[in-house]
Amino acid sequence: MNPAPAASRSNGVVRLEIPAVAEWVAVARLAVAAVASRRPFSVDDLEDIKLAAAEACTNAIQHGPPNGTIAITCEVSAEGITISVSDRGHGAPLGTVAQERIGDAGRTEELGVFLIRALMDTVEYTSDVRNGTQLVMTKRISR
Amino acid sequence: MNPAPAASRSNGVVRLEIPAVAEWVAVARLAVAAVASRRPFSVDDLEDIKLAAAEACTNAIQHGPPNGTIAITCEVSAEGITISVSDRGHGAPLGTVAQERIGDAGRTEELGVFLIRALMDTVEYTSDVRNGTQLVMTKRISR
Amino acid sequence: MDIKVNVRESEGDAYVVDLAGEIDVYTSPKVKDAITELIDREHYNLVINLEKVRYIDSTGLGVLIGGLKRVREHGGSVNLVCTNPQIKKIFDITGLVKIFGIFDDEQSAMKALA
Amino acid sequence: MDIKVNVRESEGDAYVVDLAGEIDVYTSPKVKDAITELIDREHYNLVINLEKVRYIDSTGLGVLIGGLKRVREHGGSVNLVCTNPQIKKIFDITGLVKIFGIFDDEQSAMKALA
Ligand SMILES: Nc1ncnc2c1ncn2[C@@H]1O[C@H](COP(=O)(O)OP(=O)(O)O)[C@@H](O)[C@H]1O
Ligand SMILES: Nc1ncnc2c1ncn2[C@@H]1O[C@H](COP(=O)(O)OP(=O)(O)O)[C@@H](O)[C@H]1O
Repeated sequence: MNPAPAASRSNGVVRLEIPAVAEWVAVARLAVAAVASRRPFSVDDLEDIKLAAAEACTNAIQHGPPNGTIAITCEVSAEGITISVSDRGHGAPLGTVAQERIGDAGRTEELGVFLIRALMDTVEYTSDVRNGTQLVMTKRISR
Repeated sequence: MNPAPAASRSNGVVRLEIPAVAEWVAVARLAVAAVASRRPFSVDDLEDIKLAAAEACTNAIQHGPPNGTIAITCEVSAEGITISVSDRGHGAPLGTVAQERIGDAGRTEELGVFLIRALMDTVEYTSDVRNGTQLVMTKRISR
Repeated sequence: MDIKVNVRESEGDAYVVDLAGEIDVYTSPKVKDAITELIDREHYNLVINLEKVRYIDSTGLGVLIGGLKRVREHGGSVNLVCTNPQIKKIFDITGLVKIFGIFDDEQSAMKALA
Repeated sequence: MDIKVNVRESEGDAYVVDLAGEIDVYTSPKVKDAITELIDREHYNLVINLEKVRYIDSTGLGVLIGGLKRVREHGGSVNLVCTNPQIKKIFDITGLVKIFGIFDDEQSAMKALA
């Protein structure tokens, strides 16, 4: 937690804002993957991060307010990446969603949040009327 | 200039903010290229847009204030793309830079602004002490 | 960042849907349309070839699941061809491997339909 | 989004610098270091192979120009191998085609050094 030496790589914060429209999700996932690929994540982890970010954007489009925008913030450090995805919607009782395990029949509903939880190391939803819905998720660089 | 029919593709605005640090320019150029690739630009035009956006970021890093951020806005329409790249620096007498043609010896200096002007359809610099330096450039979809 | 969809008839009333590219919230309606059209024309034995698919999200999975549910009502089935390890992983994580037949090549997927 | 640099000795005191990847404001210092080191060791006849370079920006061009200027002071030269049409276009637009020898393959670039 000491400040990094001046010559080390910056712990960069990259912000992105896209219209909450299906067409732009591809831009968000490519940008997030590009940010993550500046750190030594495995190819597998990069794909996980890309998909999780895309699922979060898709949810913001499908469950957030119409004609809105989605704000995505990526912060990288030596440990990994933290991605936050926010919309201006009122959210939903997200605390309990998609926590269950897969039954014998496999999973066919609420796959989005389920995938996010499966692919990332930590996932936290906050949602209130004033600030909208925010999903903060992290992925650690594995060594 | 009439409003687009509701079912048509959105004239999207995508905003990106990166630290003014060399490492992050690749993220900006990939994101800008991803935005542009949602419209029917030729592969050649996409490469031009990508390089012009990157040159603008590189200049913001090399000539803008240290430890700053770069704000990039992309707006697409049926006609093409408008990209703005801003830093918080005081700028320079940019109006006259890199307007000259290539001499017999080829060009070896101020290649950045020269390339931006050569690759894009319109390029406009504004620069003042209050708002920093902003470059707005456009590329039309050729038919 | 786009999807190509190609539908072709195969042996014994089976149909193959070739997909190439990325299946996401923007492109999956195109995939859905192709599958829906086949089912509306009463073709219930489908092979969906994902060999050239580089990316699939939950909306893409949802389209495949929706197709499977509909053909099953008519005693049909959907078999997938999938070799990309990242995409296989998604079917694993979600447990969808238990629902779909997933095969390494079209021939096996076809044979298993019968 | 990165650059690979490989330096190897070739015929008649010439050196080849193989570059692969993207040359931009972040990666060009690595290219500059390799070229500077060769020149510091008094090697003034260089072939820089850009066949596997997918992208170059003005800082990359600046590094190549800087290298050329230095070797010329010693009667040397820098020949480039470049086949990517997008990159060739950048050399065209900037008029750098008039300054560098640009060749379609290493053999020709090497031959022209002599
Ligand atoms: N950004 C969001 N805003 C509001 N509700 C959300 C958001 N993201 C997820 N949810 C809620 O979580 C549920 C599960 O989401 P998901 O797993 O993607 O499945 P689906 O979208 O298919 O219902 C959604 O139905 C919705 O109620
Ligand atoms: N964002 C900017 N802020 C301040 N000055 C700039 C900016 N972009 C370009 N310039 C000015 O324009 C000149 C030409 O830029 P460029 O063509 O990239 O060449 P170089 O950076 O190698 O000097 C720079 O030297 C600088 O004075």
